[in-house]
Amino acid sequence: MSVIKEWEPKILVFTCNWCTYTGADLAGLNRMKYPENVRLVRVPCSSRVNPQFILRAFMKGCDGVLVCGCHPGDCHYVSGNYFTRRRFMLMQRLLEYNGVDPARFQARWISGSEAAKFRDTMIRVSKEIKALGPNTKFREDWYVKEAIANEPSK
Amino acid sequence: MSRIGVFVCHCGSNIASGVHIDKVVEAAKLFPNVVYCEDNKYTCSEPGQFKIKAAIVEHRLDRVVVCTCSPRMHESTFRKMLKGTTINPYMLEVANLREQCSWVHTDKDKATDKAISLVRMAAAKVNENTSLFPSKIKVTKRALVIGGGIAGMQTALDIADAGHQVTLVEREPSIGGKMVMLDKTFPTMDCSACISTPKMVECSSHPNITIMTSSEVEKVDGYIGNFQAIIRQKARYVDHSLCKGCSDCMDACPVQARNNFDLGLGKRKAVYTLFPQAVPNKAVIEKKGASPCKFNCPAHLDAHGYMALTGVGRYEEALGVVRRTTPFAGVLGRVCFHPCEENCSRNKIDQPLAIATVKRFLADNARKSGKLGKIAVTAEPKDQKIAIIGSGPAGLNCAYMLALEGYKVTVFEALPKPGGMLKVGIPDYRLDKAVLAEEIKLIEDMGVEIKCNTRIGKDISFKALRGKGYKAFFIAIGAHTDSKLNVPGEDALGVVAGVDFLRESNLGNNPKPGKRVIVVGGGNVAMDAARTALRLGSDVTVLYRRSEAEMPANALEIDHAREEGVKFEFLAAPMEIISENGKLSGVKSIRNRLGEPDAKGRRSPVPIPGSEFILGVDTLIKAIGQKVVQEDLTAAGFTLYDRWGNIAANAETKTELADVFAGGDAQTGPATVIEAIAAGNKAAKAIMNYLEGTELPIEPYLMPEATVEADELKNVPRAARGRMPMIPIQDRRSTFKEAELGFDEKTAVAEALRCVNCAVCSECRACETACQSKAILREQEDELITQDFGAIVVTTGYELIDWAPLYGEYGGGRYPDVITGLQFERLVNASGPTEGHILRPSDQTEPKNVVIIKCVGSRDENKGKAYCSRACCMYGAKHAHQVLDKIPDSRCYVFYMDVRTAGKGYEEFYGRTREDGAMYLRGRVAKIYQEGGKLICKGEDSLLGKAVTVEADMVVLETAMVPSPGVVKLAGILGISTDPDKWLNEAHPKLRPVETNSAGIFLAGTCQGPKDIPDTVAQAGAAAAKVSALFSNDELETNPMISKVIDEKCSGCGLCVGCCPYTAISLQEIEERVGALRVKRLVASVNHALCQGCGACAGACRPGAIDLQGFSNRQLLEEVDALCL
Amino acid sequence: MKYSYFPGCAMKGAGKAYDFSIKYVTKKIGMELLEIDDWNCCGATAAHSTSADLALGLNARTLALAEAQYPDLEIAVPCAACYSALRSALFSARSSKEKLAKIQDLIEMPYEGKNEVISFLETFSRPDAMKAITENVVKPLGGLKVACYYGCLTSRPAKIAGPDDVENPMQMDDIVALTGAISVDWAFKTECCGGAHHVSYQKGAVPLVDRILRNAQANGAEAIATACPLCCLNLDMRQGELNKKNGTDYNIPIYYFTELLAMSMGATPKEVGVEKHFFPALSLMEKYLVKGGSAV
Amino acid sequence: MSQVNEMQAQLRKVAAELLENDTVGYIIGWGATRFPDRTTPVFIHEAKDADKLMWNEYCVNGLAKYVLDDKIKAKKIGICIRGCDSRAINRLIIDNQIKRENVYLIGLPCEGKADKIKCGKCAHKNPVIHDVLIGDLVAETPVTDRFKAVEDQEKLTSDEKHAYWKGVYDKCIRCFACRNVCPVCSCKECFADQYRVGWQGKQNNSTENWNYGLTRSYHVGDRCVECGECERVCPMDLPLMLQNRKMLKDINELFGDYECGLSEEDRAPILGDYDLSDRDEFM
Repeated sequence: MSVIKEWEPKILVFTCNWCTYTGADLAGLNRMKYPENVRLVRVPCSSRVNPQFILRAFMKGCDGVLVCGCHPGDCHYVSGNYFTRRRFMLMQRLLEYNGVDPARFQARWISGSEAAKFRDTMIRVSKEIKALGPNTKFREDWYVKEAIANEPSK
Repeated sequence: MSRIGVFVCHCGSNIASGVHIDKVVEAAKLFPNVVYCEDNKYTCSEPGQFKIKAAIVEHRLDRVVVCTCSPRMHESTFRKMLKGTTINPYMLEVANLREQCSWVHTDKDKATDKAISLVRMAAAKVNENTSLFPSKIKVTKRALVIGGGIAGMQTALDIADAGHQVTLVEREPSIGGKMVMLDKTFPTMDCSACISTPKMVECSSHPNITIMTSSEVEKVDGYIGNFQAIIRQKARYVDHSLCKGCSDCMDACPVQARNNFDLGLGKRKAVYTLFPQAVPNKAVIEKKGASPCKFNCPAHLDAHGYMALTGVGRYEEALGVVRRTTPFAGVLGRVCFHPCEENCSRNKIDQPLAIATVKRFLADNARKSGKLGKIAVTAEPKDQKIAIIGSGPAGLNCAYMLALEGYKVTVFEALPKPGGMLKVGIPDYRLDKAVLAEEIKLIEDMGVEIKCNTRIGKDISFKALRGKGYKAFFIAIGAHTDSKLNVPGEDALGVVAGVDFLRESNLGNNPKPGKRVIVVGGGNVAMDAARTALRLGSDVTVLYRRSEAEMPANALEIDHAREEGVKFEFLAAPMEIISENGKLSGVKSIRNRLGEPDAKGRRSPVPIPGSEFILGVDTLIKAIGQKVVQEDLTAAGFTLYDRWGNIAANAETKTELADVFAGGDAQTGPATVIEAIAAGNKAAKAIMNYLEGTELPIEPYLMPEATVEADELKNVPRAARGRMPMIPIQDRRSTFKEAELGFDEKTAVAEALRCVNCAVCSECRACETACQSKAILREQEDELITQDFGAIVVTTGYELIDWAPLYGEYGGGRYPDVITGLQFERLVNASGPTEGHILRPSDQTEPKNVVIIKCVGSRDENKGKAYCSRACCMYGAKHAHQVLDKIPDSRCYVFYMDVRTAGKGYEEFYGRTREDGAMYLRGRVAKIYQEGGKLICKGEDSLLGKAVTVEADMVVLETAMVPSPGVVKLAGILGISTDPDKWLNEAHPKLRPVETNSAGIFLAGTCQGPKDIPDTVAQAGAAAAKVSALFSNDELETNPMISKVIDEKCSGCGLCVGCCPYTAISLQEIEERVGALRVKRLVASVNHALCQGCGACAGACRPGAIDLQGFSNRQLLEEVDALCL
Repeated sequence: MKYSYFPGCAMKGAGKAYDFSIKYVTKKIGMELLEIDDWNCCGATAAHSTSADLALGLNARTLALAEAQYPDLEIAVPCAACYSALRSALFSARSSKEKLAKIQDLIEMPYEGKNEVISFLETFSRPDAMKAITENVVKPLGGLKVACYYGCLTSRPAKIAGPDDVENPMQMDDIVALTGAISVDWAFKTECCGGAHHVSYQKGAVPLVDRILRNAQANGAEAIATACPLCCLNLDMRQGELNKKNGTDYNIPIYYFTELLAMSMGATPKEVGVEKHFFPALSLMEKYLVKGGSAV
Repeated sequence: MSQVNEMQAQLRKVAAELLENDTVGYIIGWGATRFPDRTTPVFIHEAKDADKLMWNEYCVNGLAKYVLDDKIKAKKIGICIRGCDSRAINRLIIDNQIKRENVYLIGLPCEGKADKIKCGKCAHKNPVIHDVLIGDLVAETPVTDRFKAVEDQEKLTSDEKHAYWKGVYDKCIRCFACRNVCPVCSCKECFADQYRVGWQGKQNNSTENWNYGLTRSYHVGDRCVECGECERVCPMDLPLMLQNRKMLKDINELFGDYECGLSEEDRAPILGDYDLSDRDEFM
């Protein structure tokens, strides 16, 4: 019944309600096309994103995570994205230090009017992550697989 | 177990054509807790909504997922729908299958997979939703309008007309803003003032409007309906409840200040109203502080004040200003070391004002014209008697100040003549003693008794004086004995002290120092002694142990001494006095070199071994410092000295004896006349406080120093300092005639007019005298007013870009006839500096050729701003029209990039201007330079493709609008945002143009972006309507999707407090049980009215103790998990 | 005050007076100039109009030599054209790593783009130099009205040229003011004099000189001070010709600003080469040197 | 050694006085164990017991966190602090966990203890804050290799890094000793205990361990006082400071020189603050 499908990555994009989510909606209004493998999670502000969500996503099988918000200075909540900037600059480095490819976790500022930037970013990130292949690092099911593969009986 | 209903929308074919709806429905049915799923053609429609409601009842649903378009579109629709059901409106999630799925993907199968995933995420999230309930807040029905331009006035009037209270805050002393500065308004050419001044009057007379001018908003706390603002009412130095707006003060004011309202094209007084029709029509005084001359004067003489009055020929008043502090105008004008001049701001561009010499002129002029007069004592006579020991400048000034207050003062002087060091220390060639005598007589005439030849300790004692009823004593005996050289042979005959030598000379005892005189020392006494000896016919050499640079004497004194023939031996110090038969014959000296700097930075002399040399000498005058004569006081029963041998008294001149005060050289060691005068004045205040039991300030009222930077003076015309005329050099060498002659009237006035008015107000206090309602409040201070408001409207307007630093090619502000459009408005305005005649600022002639350049700073990303300033095309056309209309035979060239005339009647106006003869050249001007009285404009005509050169008489730059200065600070105070150009951000460019993202704060006019008057007024009306709508409620519902603290988890670390942009989080104490005890600890707490629900706190909290309702950690983690499935 | 020194070819020819006066002034104020050994021509206009690489290479070589010989010193350059050429090379060396690599390749020498290239307007307007100059002025040029002419290459292109204002530079004005002369405010401080076009395209170049002289005259200048041998030459040699042709009455001697400095420090006009100018420049100086001595 | 003994004598004397005159309710310090090369934290309540306090090279344990256990705070707590403890105390004050007036700090300049790993990169041997100082201040030696190990680790390839940390987290038994001992882990309820919210799963595998370990270093990273206690107590000898110091290194590079707990008025935690001029990599 099932056809062998080409592997598609799972990409999680946290978007702030006021800029990037609006930009994504605008991309839709303009019928811009981008890969199906990105899924948006709407949050009021990029500063709402707790860095632990990112770890959670990788553990549970995401292949790439993106955090998007308003450009610095344009935050709907005045200063939220300045916190975002600090948190994820540090988180990104920490992840890289732990062996996660830097392309797998990124952050971008995309405003409500930057539909094209949203589309281009999605296309680019999707392409990069597809090129990297499935994330195997610190991923729950992968370790299970690995464990099964290494079982002596097999 | 929750019961979730999933409703999948076709959105006509919008979703259905990109996604297999049936597959989505089938998949959704299998998600955990989903008990019902159906699809729908148009879910948002009436029947669609009805179906959901029916399903809720039928399937006992407790939460709903709607899979439709963007939640930004219809989330609120479905929330409203749920209000009519058993489900809480917040038990809803929307899966965005249209904008973020069907419209953006091409592969229908893949899009379907994604859609299923999106629905799964929404279902997982909604499973964790909780019911949320808004709370209510009260509304204070008073509006704060910030900025009193046309936008602010219109907003205030519209809100006030709706029956609500309004406070209109304006930074300037009058409301009116930029519009009242304009002449005519395009395209109708009606008079700007004629249509805006009635609005100003209406505002001031409206019962619901309170106008606060000269005010700024300092702080705003609170939230929609409940703001609390602190407004700074800046000091205006005029009591507006008394001021009648009569302009007497302005007539009296001698200061010519820059007229900011005329953009520097004209002058106004330091006390002023912004313009004739100002509202409120009350005077204000511009004070930037104390001018440096006054600030740095030890006695804080109002130097700026008497300079200003001298400049306008009001010499008597000017002298009166000096006499507020001291009667010694003539003395100080001659001998003061004038720290005022050292600190004069003109030092930064050329030379300082000759302040002392002008003061001397005031005294000399009064004397010559017989107007020295008497100093009136207006105070009630008082009974207390005060004794002053010593008639030097400190003692006499103290007597003067006390006499002014009506006290009975007796001054006891040991020497035969009064005056102290003024009399016996300063030689006649520096100070004509007749001047001194006359100024002392002024004091005597006020009732002060001076008893000469009366020595303390010998003729009188404190005990005896107390017995005679003296209530207080001021010891000001000066420092009249010399410091020792401490070298062998110092006691030889012929070695005299500088002070003794000068005293002998000054008392007319004609000392005979002999042929060869050596003066040891480098201070002013040394210079006085040297020049005195020179005049007595001696050959004088000054021996100083350091180099000239270290000499403490005034440079001018040294120069004068040298001119007159005094010789100098620097870096030499006496080692031994050689005498023959007890009579001085020579002095053995040694050469020094300069060693390391000491604590004060002066390099100390180090003797060079073997460099001894001997000079023959008849008289050696030692002038290396003076000391207080203690013997007399000790004899009189006073024994309190400090370790330098000076009288021990504190900075307020108090000694340890309650009724004894001390000051001047006797207390500080040798210092200057002006310092002695300052001490005398302080003592007088201290004595009055002692006698009356008051605690008035000892120091005179003094504001912080008003410093002027060199940059601010770059356009001040350079003018040389007045030259001091002197008697011929041969007379200086041989006679004791006063060497300096002083200024004549012309020089003095010219000198006074060089003043750059650092503090603007000169504190001459002429206005105080002139004001009949006694409305001047010289010492007024800023006042902070706190008031509650329900809404705030920001209407802070614009400013013109500071083009000068950006456009060097247009002269960078160096050419006076290159002006801005707003300056042109003032020129052409009948109430402007030229009464409506278009005249060149440089020479007040009528320009024939006028060039107008548009887009200066606008649409010029490299130099100015990227945006279009919108109004310039039209007022550019207006200016061209006015030039052609007002100046016969004139020509007007307009350089433009585009002509943008979108507005009713605008294009027609532009057309008429061209018909008037305005020549529109499409291109920019690349350079303007001055040649032969013309401004040569080199530009291009891009339509012809040729370079063009226009010789203009005047150039008008239509410069860009930029936000009013301080708007960024205000935005910070209000918690609203600005765009990169610092214009305030509206909530939505189309749908919420006058709202900000902070609820309850609105915008109108150019603070939001460049616009013309009609648009501004329209926005003002809109903002007022929003405020009125808000005020139509007594209570408001708040957004329940806000942060919430779980107390048990919160450790009170406060990380979230700093993350909150709305100061909604604070640490509050809670009580907890620990074992059997109750203990208190801090936890975070959220103010539900302030919180806007951004979640920055929730993103930061380590244990998740603060969580955002509606986007909780649990919800988002579930969403992430669902995404990964 | 120590710099490595790139004299440039003009200093050995047309700009001798500039050379003499710089040597005189630097010696007086204790500024040490260490000439770069084996320096080469900057290529002037000829090089960059032939090949960009040629211009780059020529100048990079000199810069590389300076870097090797005097690694801690800035490179002081008298001629405005040399200055511009050297700074352009420095600018491209610093623009990117690839560019630097290309340059190293081109000159086959190590080069890192470290040492700054500065003009003598810059060296003399630094505080210590200004102080030393003030101390050494013994014959102030009391009241001589000078138009300071910077030419285009000391201020343009703004990114490459020095730190002063592009439209209204003040460095030379400030330096000249130290001599007791008065610098007039005028509008052609940085307009082009025509440069090398005076050789190849006189018709276009001469009017450029005309307008500079006209504006200086209109603003009351008695003399023009320059900081470039070519500017000096162009302004100097065309005056008589213009007067004859157009009936103008230009009488504005042209000096190097360093000549004015040197003379105010006691150099005789001849010592610094004032008599070498085309347009008579001696008498004005003699007048002011006498007058200046007694004034102030 | 004699100096140390002098300090010990002085410490006991001071402690006795403090208890005698009721300045403090009790004193937290180090006391003897059965082993000569070990000490244990002790709580001295009475002056007569002051002689139980020890001061020698085996006083290794960090004591700062014990003050949190006193919820009632009836009396001032006396506590012996070295440089590392003093920074921890400061950090606890900044984080509102204790009030300065509730503690009495007995400062003990420390030349480093027997645990060379813990003390190897110590930049503050002297207590940065104290109420009384025992002995004399010692000379500080600048630390040049603070981030050396981190830099070495950074040089590895992505896969090598992963392999290294996977090895580390395979060993982790999630005993939470590192958290329990950490003076800046001051949460009321650690994220790692909140299974219901979903921050942390219950399985013991390297994924969950990694989630715990990485989150822990992120949580303490901008407050870490570098006392090295976490590493000291780890029963599996995991290189925990290597993870913590990575955060510190990045903070130092991105936001300026940063050492936590040097004063009571320290900077806000880096993650609780921002600067408009912070570097922007997300354009």
